[in-house]
Amino acid sequence: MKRYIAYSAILALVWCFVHGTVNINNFILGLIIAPFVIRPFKTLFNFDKEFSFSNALSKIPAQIKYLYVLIVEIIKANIMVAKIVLQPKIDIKPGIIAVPIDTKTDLGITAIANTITLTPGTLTIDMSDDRCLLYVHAIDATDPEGVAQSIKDDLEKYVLEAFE
Amino acid sequence: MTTLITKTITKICLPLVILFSISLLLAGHNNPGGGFIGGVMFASVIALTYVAFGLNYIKSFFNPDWGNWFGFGLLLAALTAFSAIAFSHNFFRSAVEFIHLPFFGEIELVSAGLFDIGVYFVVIGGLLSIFKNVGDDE
Amino acid sequence: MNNTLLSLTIAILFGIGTFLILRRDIVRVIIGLGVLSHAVNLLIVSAGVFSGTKVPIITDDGGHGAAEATGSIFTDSLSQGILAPIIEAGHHVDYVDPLVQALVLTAIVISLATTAFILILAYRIYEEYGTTDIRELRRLWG
Amino acid sequence: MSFMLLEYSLIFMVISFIPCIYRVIKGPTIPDRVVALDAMTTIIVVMLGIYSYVQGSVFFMDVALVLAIISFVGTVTVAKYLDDGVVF
Amino acid sequence: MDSFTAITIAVFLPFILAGILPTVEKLLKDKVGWYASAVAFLSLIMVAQVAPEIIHGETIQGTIEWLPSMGINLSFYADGLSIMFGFIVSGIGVIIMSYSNGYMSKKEDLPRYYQQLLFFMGSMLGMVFSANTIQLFIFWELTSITSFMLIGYWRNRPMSVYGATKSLIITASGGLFMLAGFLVLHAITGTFDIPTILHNESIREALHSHNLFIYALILIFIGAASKSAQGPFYIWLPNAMEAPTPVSAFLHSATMVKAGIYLIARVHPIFSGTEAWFILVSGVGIFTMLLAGFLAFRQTDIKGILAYSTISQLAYLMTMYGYTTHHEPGIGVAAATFHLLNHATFKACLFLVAGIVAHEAATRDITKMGGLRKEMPITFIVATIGALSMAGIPPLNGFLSKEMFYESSVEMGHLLGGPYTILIPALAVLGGVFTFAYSIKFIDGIFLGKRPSKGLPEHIHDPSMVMLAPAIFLAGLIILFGLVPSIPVHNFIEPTVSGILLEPTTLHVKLWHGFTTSLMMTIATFILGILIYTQYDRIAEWQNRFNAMFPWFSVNYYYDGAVNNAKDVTFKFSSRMQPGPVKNYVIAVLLLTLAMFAIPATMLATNFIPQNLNFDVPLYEGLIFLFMIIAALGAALLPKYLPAIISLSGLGYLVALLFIYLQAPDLALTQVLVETLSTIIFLLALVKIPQKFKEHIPTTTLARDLIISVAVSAMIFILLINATQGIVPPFETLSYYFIEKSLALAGGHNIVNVIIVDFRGYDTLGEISVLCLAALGVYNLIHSRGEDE
Amino acid sequence: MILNIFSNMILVIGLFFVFLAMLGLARLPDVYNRLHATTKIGTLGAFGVMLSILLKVGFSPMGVKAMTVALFILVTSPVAAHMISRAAHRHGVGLCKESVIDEYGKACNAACPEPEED
Amino acid sequence: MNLSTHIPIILIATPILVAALMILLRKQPGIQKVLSVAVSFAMLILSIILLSQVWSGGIQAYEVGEWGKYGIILVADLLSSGMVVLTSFVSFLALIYSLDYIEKKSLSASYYPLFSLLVAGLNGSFLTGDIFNLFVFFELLLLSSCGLVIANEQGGVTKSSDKMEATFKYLVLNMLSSIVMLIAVSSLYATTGTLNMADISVKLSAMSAAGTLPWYVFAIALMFVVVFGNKAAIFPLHYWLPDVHPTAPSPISAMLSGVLIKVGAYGMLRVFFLIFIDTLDIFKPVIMYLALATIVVGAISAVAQTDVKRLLAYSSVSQIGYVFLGISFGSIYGITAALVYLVNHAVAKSMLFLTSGGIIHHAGTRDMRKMGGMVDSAPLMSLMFLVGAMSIAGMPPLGGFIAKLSLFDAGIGEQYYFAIGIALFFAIFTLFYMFRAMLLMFWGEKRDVEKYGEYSHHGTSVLMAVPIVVLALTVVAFGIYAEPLITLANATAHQILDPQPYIDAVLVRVVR
Ligand code: NA
Ligand code: NA
Repeated sequence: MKRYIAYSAILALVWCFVHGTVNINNFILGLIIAPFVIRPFKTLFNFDKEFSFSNALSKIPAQIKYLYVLIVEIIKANIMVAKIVLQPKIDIKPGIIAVPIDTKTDLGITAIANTITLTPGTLTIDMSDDRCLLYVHAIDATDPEGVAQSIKDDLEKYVLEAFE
Repeated sequence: MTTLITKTITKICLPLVILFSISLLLAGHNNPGGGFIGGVMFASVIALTYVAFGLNYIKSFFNPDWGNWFGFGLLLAALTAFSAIAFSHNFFRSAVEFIHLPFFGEIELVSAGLFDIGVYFVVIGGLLSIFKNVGDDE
Repeated sequence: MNNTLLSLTIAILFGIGTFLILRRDIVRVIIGLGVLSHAVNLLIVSAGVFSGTKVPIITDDGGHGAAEATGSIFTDSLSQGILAPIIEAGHHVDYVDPLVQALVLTAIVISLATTAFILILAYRIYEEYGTTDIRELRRLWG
Repeated sequence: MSFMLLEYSLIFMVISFIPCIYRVIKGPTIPDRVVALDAMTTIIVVMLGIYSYVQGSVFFMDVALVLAIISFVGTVTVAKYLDDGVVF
Repeated sequence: MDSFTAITIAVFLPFILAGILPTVEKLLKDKVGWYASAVAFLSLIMVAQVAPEIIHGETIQGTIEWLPSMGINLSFYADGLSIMFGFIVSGIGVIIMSYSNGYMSKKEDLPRYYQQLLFFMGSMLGMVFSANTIQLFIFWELTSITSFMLIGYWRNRPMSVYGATKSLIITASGGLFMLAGFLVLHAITGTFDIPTILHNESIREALHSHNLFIYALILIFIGAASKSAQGPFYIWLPNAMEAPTPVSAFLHSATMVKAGIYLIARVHPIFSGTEAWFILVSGVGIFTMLLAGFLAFRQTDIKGILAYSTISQLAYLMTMYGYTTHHEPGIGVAAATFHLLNHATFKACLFLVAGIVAHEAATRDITKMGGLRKEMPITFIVATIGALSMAGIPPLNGFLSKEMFYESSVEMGHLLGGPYTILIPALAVLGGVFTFAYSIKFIDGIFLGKRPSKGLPEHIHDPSMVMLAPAIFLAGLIILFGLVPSIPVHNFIEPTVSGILLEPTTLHVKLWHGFTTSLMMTIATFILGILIYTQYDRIAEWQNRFNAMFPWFSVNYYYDGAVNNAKDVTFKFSSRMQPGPVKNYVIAVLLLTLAMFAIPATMLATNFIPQNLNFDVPLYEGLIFLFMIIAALGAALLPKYLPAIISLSGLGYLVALLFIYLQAPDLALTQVLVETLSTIIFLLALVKIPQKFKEHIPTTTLARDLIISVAVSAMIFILLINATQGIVPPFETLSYYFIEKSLALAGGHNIVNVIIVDFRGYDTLGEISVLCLAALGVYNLIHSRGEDE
Repeated sequence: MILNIFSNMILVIGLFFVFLAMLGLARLPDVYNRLHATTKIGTLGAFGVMLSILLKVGFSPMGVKAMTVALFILVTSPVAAHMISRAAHRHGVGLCKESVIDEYGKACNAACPEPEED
Repeated sequence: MNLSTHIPIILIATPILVAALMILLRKQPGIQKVLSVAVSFAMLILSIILLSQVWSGGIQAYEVGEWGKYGIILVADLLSSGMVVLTSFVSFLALIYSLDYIEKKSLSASYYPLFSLLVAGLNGSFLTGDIFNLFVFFELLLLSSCGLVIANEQGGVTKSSDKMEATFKYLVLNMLSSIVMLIAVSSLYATTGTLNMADISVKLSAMSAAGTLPWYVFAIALMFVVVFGNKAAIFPLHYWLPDVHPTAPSPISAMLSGVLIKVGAYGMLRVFFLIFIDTLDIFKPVIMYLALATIVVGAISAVAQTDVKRLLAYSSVSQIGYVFLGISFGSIYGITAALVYLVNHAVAKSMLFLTSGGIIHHAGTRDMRKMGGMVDSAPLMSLMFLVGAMSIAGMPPLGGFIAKLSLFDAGIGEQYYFAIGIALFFAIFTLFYMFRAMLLMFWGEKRDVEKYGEYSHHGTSVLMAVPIVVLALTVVAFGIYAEPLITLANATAHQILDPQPYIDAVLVRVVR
C-alpha cells in the first residue's frame, strides 16, 4: 500500500511531465490514473518488499549529490572523448576489463553501470552472472587496476549512498 | 536473455511510457497524438517488456487476451459512430459538449474522443496480439 | 520545400522500390514494398493543394465554438451551377494542407497492417518451403 | 535571431547526419549500423527540439519524446535479436 | 381448345409430365415406359388437332410475353413444315417409347431414361414450333443437351462418354454459331421473329442486299450442318451410336439430326435464291452424301452402317434443299420434303430392327452374323422392307422420293448449264449407288448367307410384340406411302412445300410416270449398285488399308488430336502464362501501368515537363533528399537482411524528418512509431529466416529490371511535377472547409486529428478494421499449420 | 538577457558536441569506441540543447517536455549502449587491433566466432 | 428516428460491429453461429429494401457524419445497391455453407470476424462515394480475403504451403495495385482538390468545358484500369487469381469469384462512367483488348486444368473477360449485358465453388483425374455441377445463356464483329472445359479404389446442400424468367450512362 502511494506520487509527477504542464490538476489526475498503470505490473515492482517513506526520503540528499558528481563526470568525459575524436590521428589503447563491484540491489547495479558508461573513458558492456563483476570497455585500458580503482573511488560510493 | 540493467530501466520506462501514451491519447484532439499514436506507444512499451523480460515471464503475471482488446476497441469505435443514429442523426455525427467539473474547470468532451479510445484499444490489441502470437510460436 | 527536387526524390525512391520488388528474395520484395510505401506517403503529402507554412493545429484559441479561424471562404454553389474558383481564400490559409496529412496517416497505418501480415506470411513461407526464393514458390503452376 | 539560429543549427545537424549515414551504409558490422541509427535518432531529437523552439510550438517536442522512447525500444530489440536470435 | 393452346400444350406437356415422372415411377415401377408413351401420345394428339387447319393452308401464331425488354417472347408458329416435323417427332416418339418397354432392361435407371426422352421430345417440338430465332436456339441447344445425356446414358462406359462429349461439343458449338447467325440476322432485320421475316418482302430484300448477309448465312448453316452431321461435322454421329438403340432410332436418325434440315427448310425462304445458298448447302450436301455413303462400306457395326447411311441420307436432303437459282428458289424442296418423311419411316424402322437384332444376337458386329432369316422371319421381312425402301426399290416410298431427287438434280444441272448438266445428276446417281450397296449389305450381312458357327447365342428368335409391333407399323407405313403417295403428299408434303415456298403448291406423285430420265437413272443405280456390291468387301478392306496408311486423312484424327492434346498444349500455354514466380506477374503489372501512362502521354501531352521547374534548394533540404536516396539504395543493395532493414529504418526516420519540415507533426510521430514497429516485426520474421539466400542477377535480368525501374521513376516524376502544379483552375478544396470548421464544429484544434476522427472518421473506422484484420490474419497464419499431409 | 546568452551558449556547445559525437562515430576504430562517442557526447549534446530550450522557455509545456526528453535520453542511452556492445561482443564483433586487453572475451570462454563483415 | 434512411450505413457498419462482437465472443461458438447467420439474413433483407427504395425513389445519398460533400458520402444508386444485394445474397449462403465446412477451431476463432469484415469491405466499396474511402475499403477487402484464404477447412485437402504461396502472390500484387491507386487518388486530389467522386466529376467536366483539362488526367484515369483490373483479375493482372481462388476454402472461393472480383468491374463502371467521362474514348478500346485477352487466356488455361477448383478459377478469369467486353462497348446494351453477365456469373460460379467443396469432401482430393463415376455416389453434387457448368457455358435455358445472348446481341448490334467472333469461339472452349470436368468427375468409370481409396460417405451436409440448391434455383430462375434482371440491368445501365442524377443526389445539399 505504501509502495502504491509512493509510486503513484512519482507517476503523478511523471504524468505532469509528459503532459507538459505541471500543476495540481494534472497531478491529481495523475494520481487517479497511476494505480491503474501500476496494478498489472506489480510483480515487476517488488510489491512483496516492505517500503518505508522515511527511508526513501532520507536518500534524497545523497541522490542529489550523486547527480552533481555525475554531471561533473559527464562533462569531464565529454571533454576527454572530444579530444580523442579531434586528434588528427587517433591513438588509443582500448580494452575490456573486469571491475568488481559491491553494489547489490538492482537499482544500484543499474545506476553504477549507467554511470560508468556516462563517465570518462568507460563503457559498461556486461555484468557477470554472479553480479560481482562489471565488464567495462575502457578507451585507455593500459592500467586495468587503475580504472577499476577509480570507478570504485569516484563513483561507486556515491551510488551506494544514493541507492542502497 | 537481457541483463539486469536493461530490465531495471525497462521497469522505469514502463509506467512512464504508459502514462505518456494515455496523455497522447487524450491530447490527440488538440495536439499531435490521438488513438493510433497513443496505442502504438503503449504497444511498444509492452513489447519492450516482452523483449527485456521474455514473453513467457511477462505472461506469467500479465497475460491479457489481446484479442479482446482489439475486439473491444472496434466495438467501442463502431458503437460510438452508431450512437448518433440513436440521437436521430446520421452515423458518425459528432457531438461536442463542454462540462464544468468542480475541480478541473471546463472540460471539453467530444464523441470523437470516445472513437479515438476505440482506435487506441484496437491498435494496442492488434499489435500485441500479433507480437504474442508470433512470439509464442515455437 | 522544393517541389521539383522532392518530386525527383520521390521518383527515385519509386525506382529503387521497383527494383527491389523485382528481386527473387521475398524479404527483398517486402523491403521494396516498404520503400514504395515511404515513397507513396511522400507523394501524397506533396499532393497537398496549397502551401501554407504552419502546422495545421489551431493555436489561437478564441474559446470554444469560436469564430472562423481562417476568414471566409467561397463555396462552389452547384445548385446554381456555379463553380466558384478560389480567388482570395487561399491567402487566408496559413496552414499546410491538413487533408493530405490525414490521408497519409490512414495510408501509413494500413501499410503497417499489411506489412505485418506479409512479414509473418514470409516467416510461414520459409517454414513451409525452406527458402525465401520466389522461384521456389511455384508449386501452384499452370 | 531565431531564423538564423534555425538555419545554422539545421545545417549543422544535417551535416552531422553524414557520418551516421556513412556508418549505416558502410557498417562494417551490424552493431555499427545500429549505433549509427541510434545516433541518427539522437540528431533528429535535437533537431526537433530546436525546431520546436523556433516555431514556438510544443508539437514537435512531443515528437522528440516519442522518438527518444521508440528508438530505445528499437535499439534494445535489435540488440536482443543480435544476441539471442529471438525477439521476445 | 384453340390451336395455339394446343401447340403450347404439345410442347410443354412432355416437360411437365417428365418432371413428375420419378414420382410416377414410384407408382408404376417398371411400367413407367407406358406412361412416357402416353405422354408422347398426348402430344401427338395435340399436334394432330392442329393439322387440319394447316392442311387448309392456314398458319397459326401466338405469343406469350417472356423477355419483352429484349424483344424476345415465347411465341409459337405452325405451318406445314412445323406440323410435319411435329408429327414425325411425336409420332416416332410414341413408337420409340413403346418399343423401349421391351428393349430396356428392368435393371436400368428407367426414370432417367424416359425423363430424358420426354425432355428431348418436348425440346424438339418446341424447336419446330418456335416463332423466334432465340427460342428456336434455346430448344435447339436443349436437344443437344438431352442428346448428350442420352448418348451418355451408360455414364460409366468410356465410349459412351466419348460419344456424348463429341456430340455435345460439335452440336452445341455449332448451335452457338447459329446463335451468332441469328444475332446477325437480328442486327440486319431488327427482329427475332421468324414469321415477320418470312412474310415481309421488304425485309428479305434488304437482307439480300446487306453486306452481312453472307455471314448470317454461313453462321446459320454451320449450326445446321453440325446438328445434321454434314460436312466435317459428321464425325459425331457414328459415335452417338453408343446410345441405347431406341435413342439412336429416335434422336440420331429420325428426329434430332433432322433439326439441321428443319433449320435449312425454315430459313429457305430467307436465304435461298442466291448462289451462296446453292454452293454452301448443296455443295456440302453432295460432298457429305458421297463421303458418308462411301465410308459406310467400312462399317462392321450394324448401327455404324445405319449411322453412315443416316449421314448420307441427310446429305440428300441438304443437297435438295440447296438446289436453287435466282428464278427458281426451290427446285428440290418438294423432293427433299418427301424424302425427309420417308427417311424418318424407313430409318426408324431399320434402327428398331438393328435394336432387335443386337438384343437377340447379343452383338452388333455384322461380320459375326448371317443367316438369321430363318430364326427371325418377321424381323427379316420388316428389315427387308426398310432396306429396300432406303435402296430406292419400287414400290416402296423410298423409291418415290429418290426419283424426285434425281428429277430435281437433272433440273438443277440443266438450269446451271455447262458441265453441271451432267455432273450434278451423275453425282446424285453415285450417291444412290452407295446407298443401294450398303442397304443390301445390311440385309445380306444379317439375314442372308450362312449362320456363323460360333459367336451367336444358340436360340435366336423374333422378339415379343412389344418390340416388333412398332417396327411392323413403320414397315406398313413404308408400303402405304409407296403405294398411295397421295396420303402423305396431300397431308404433309404440300402444306410444307407451300410453307417453304411461300405460295400454294400442288404436287403429283405417282408410282409410275413413264420412262423418264429419272427412271433411267434409277435403273443405272441398280446396275451400278449390284456391280459395286460385288466388290463391297474389297472396297472396305481398301478403305481400312488407306485409313491405316493415312490416319491424318480423316476428321476424327483432328478431333481426337485436338481433344487429347488439348490438355498438354493448353498446359504448355498456361504454364508459360502462369509460370509461378511472382516476379513475372509483378513485371506484368508494372508494364501495364507504364503502358497506361504512356498511352495518353504519347497521344495527348504537348509538353511533359512544366516550365516552372525549380532546382534551387537549401543545403539541408538537398542533403536530406540525398540521404534518403542513399538510405534507399542501402536498403536495396546491402547484401544481408539486417543491414538492409536498418537502412530501410533509416530511410523511415528521414521520411519522418521530412514530415517535420512539411509541418506534419502527427505524421512524423506516426512515421517514427510505425518505422520502429515495422523493424520489430521484420525481426520477428527473421527469427525463422536465416540469411542463406543469395541472389545472383544475370546481366540481362539486371538490365531489364533497371529499365523498368527507371521507367517507373520517370513516370512518377512526370506525373508528380505536373500534378503538383496546383489545382487548375483553382477550385475550392475540401481542406478549406476542414480548416474553417475544425474548431467551430468539431471542437478540435488539431485539424489533422479532427479529420481522422471526425470529418473522415469513417475512413479511420475502416483503417482500424484493417488493423484487426491483420491481427486476425496473423493468428490464422500461425495456426494454419498441422493438417499437412 | 544573460540567461539568453547563456542558453545560446549551451545550445551551441550542445550542437557542437552532437557534431563531435557523429565525427567520433565516423572516425573511431571499432564499435565499442564509437559507442563511447555517441553515448557520452551525443547524450550530453542532446541534453545541452534541451537544457538550453528549458532555459529559454522556462517551465512552460515546451520546457517541461524538453526536460523530460533530456532525462529520458540520459537514463536510456547508456542502457542502449550496454545492450549494443554486449550484443556486438557476443555476436562476435572483435575489438580493434589497438586493443590491449579483453577480460570479457576470456570470461565468455565460449569461442567467439571470427569478426565478420556485414 | 427513421431507420430506412440509414440502410446504406447499416449495411456497412453492422458487419464491422458484428466482427467486433465475434472477436469478443470467440469462446461461444453457439452464439456466434446464430448471431452471424441472423445478421447476415437481416442484411440480405435490408439490402433488398435498399434496392427497392432506390428503384422507386431514386438515388439515395447518405452523409456520414453529416459533413456534406466535405465528409464521406455513401451513395446508393441502382448499380451499387444491386451489387450490395448480390453481396448479401452470396455471402449469406456462403456463411451458412461455412458452418459445416470450415474447421471448428478456425471457425470460432477468426472466421466470423474476417468474414463479416469482408462483407463490410464489399458493401463499403460498393456504396462509397469517396475515392479515398474506396481505397480504404479495398484494403479491408484485401486483408480480410487474405485472412480467409488461409482459414482451415474441415479435413482440408489444400496444403498450407499452397495457401501461403497463393496468399503471398495475392498480397504482393494487390499491394502494388494499392500503391498505384494511392498515386492516382492523390494526383487526382492535387488536380481537383476533392475526393468526392461526384465533385471530381463536376470539376473535371468544368475543366473539360473550359479546355483546361490537363493531359495527365487521362494517365490518372488509365491508372485506375490497373487498380480495378487487378481486383477483377483481367489480363495481365489476373495472375493471382488462379492461385488464390482454388486454395481458399470453398465458401471463400465462392465469395472471391462470386463477388470480390466483381468489385473491379464495379469500380470501372463507377470511375470511368462517372468521373472520367472524357477519357472514355481511350478507355473503351483499351478495355476491349484487355477483355479479349482475358477471355482467351482464361479459357485456354482452363482447358489445361486437372484441379477442379483451379479450373473454376481460370473460368472466372475468362468469364470476367466477357463482363469487361460488355463494359467496353460502353453502350446501354453493352453495359446491360455486362451487368446481366456479372450477376449470372456471380451466382453460377459461387454455386460451382460451393459444389466443388462438396465434391472435395466426397472425393478427398481436388484432382479430377483421381475422381470418376461420382454420379452414383454423389448425385446431388453431380446435378448441381451440371446446372452450374451449363450456365457458365451459356447453355439455355439457364442464366448464363441469357447473359451470353445479351452480350453477343449487344456486340453484334454495335458492330464489334471481331470481338464477338473471339468471344464466341472461346465460348466453345468454355463448353469444352466445363463438360470435360463434369465427365471426368461424375461420369466415366469409378476411380481406382486401390490407389485412391473409397469415396467418403459424408459428402454434403444439409447446411452445405441448402445454399447450393438455392443458388442453383437462382441460376435456373435467371434463365427461365430473366425479365426482372434484364429490366433492372437496363435501368442500371441508363443510370450509369447518365451521371447527372448521381451528381445531383450527392452535391445538392445543405452543408453544416
Ligand atoms: Na536511443
Ligand atoms: Na470461359
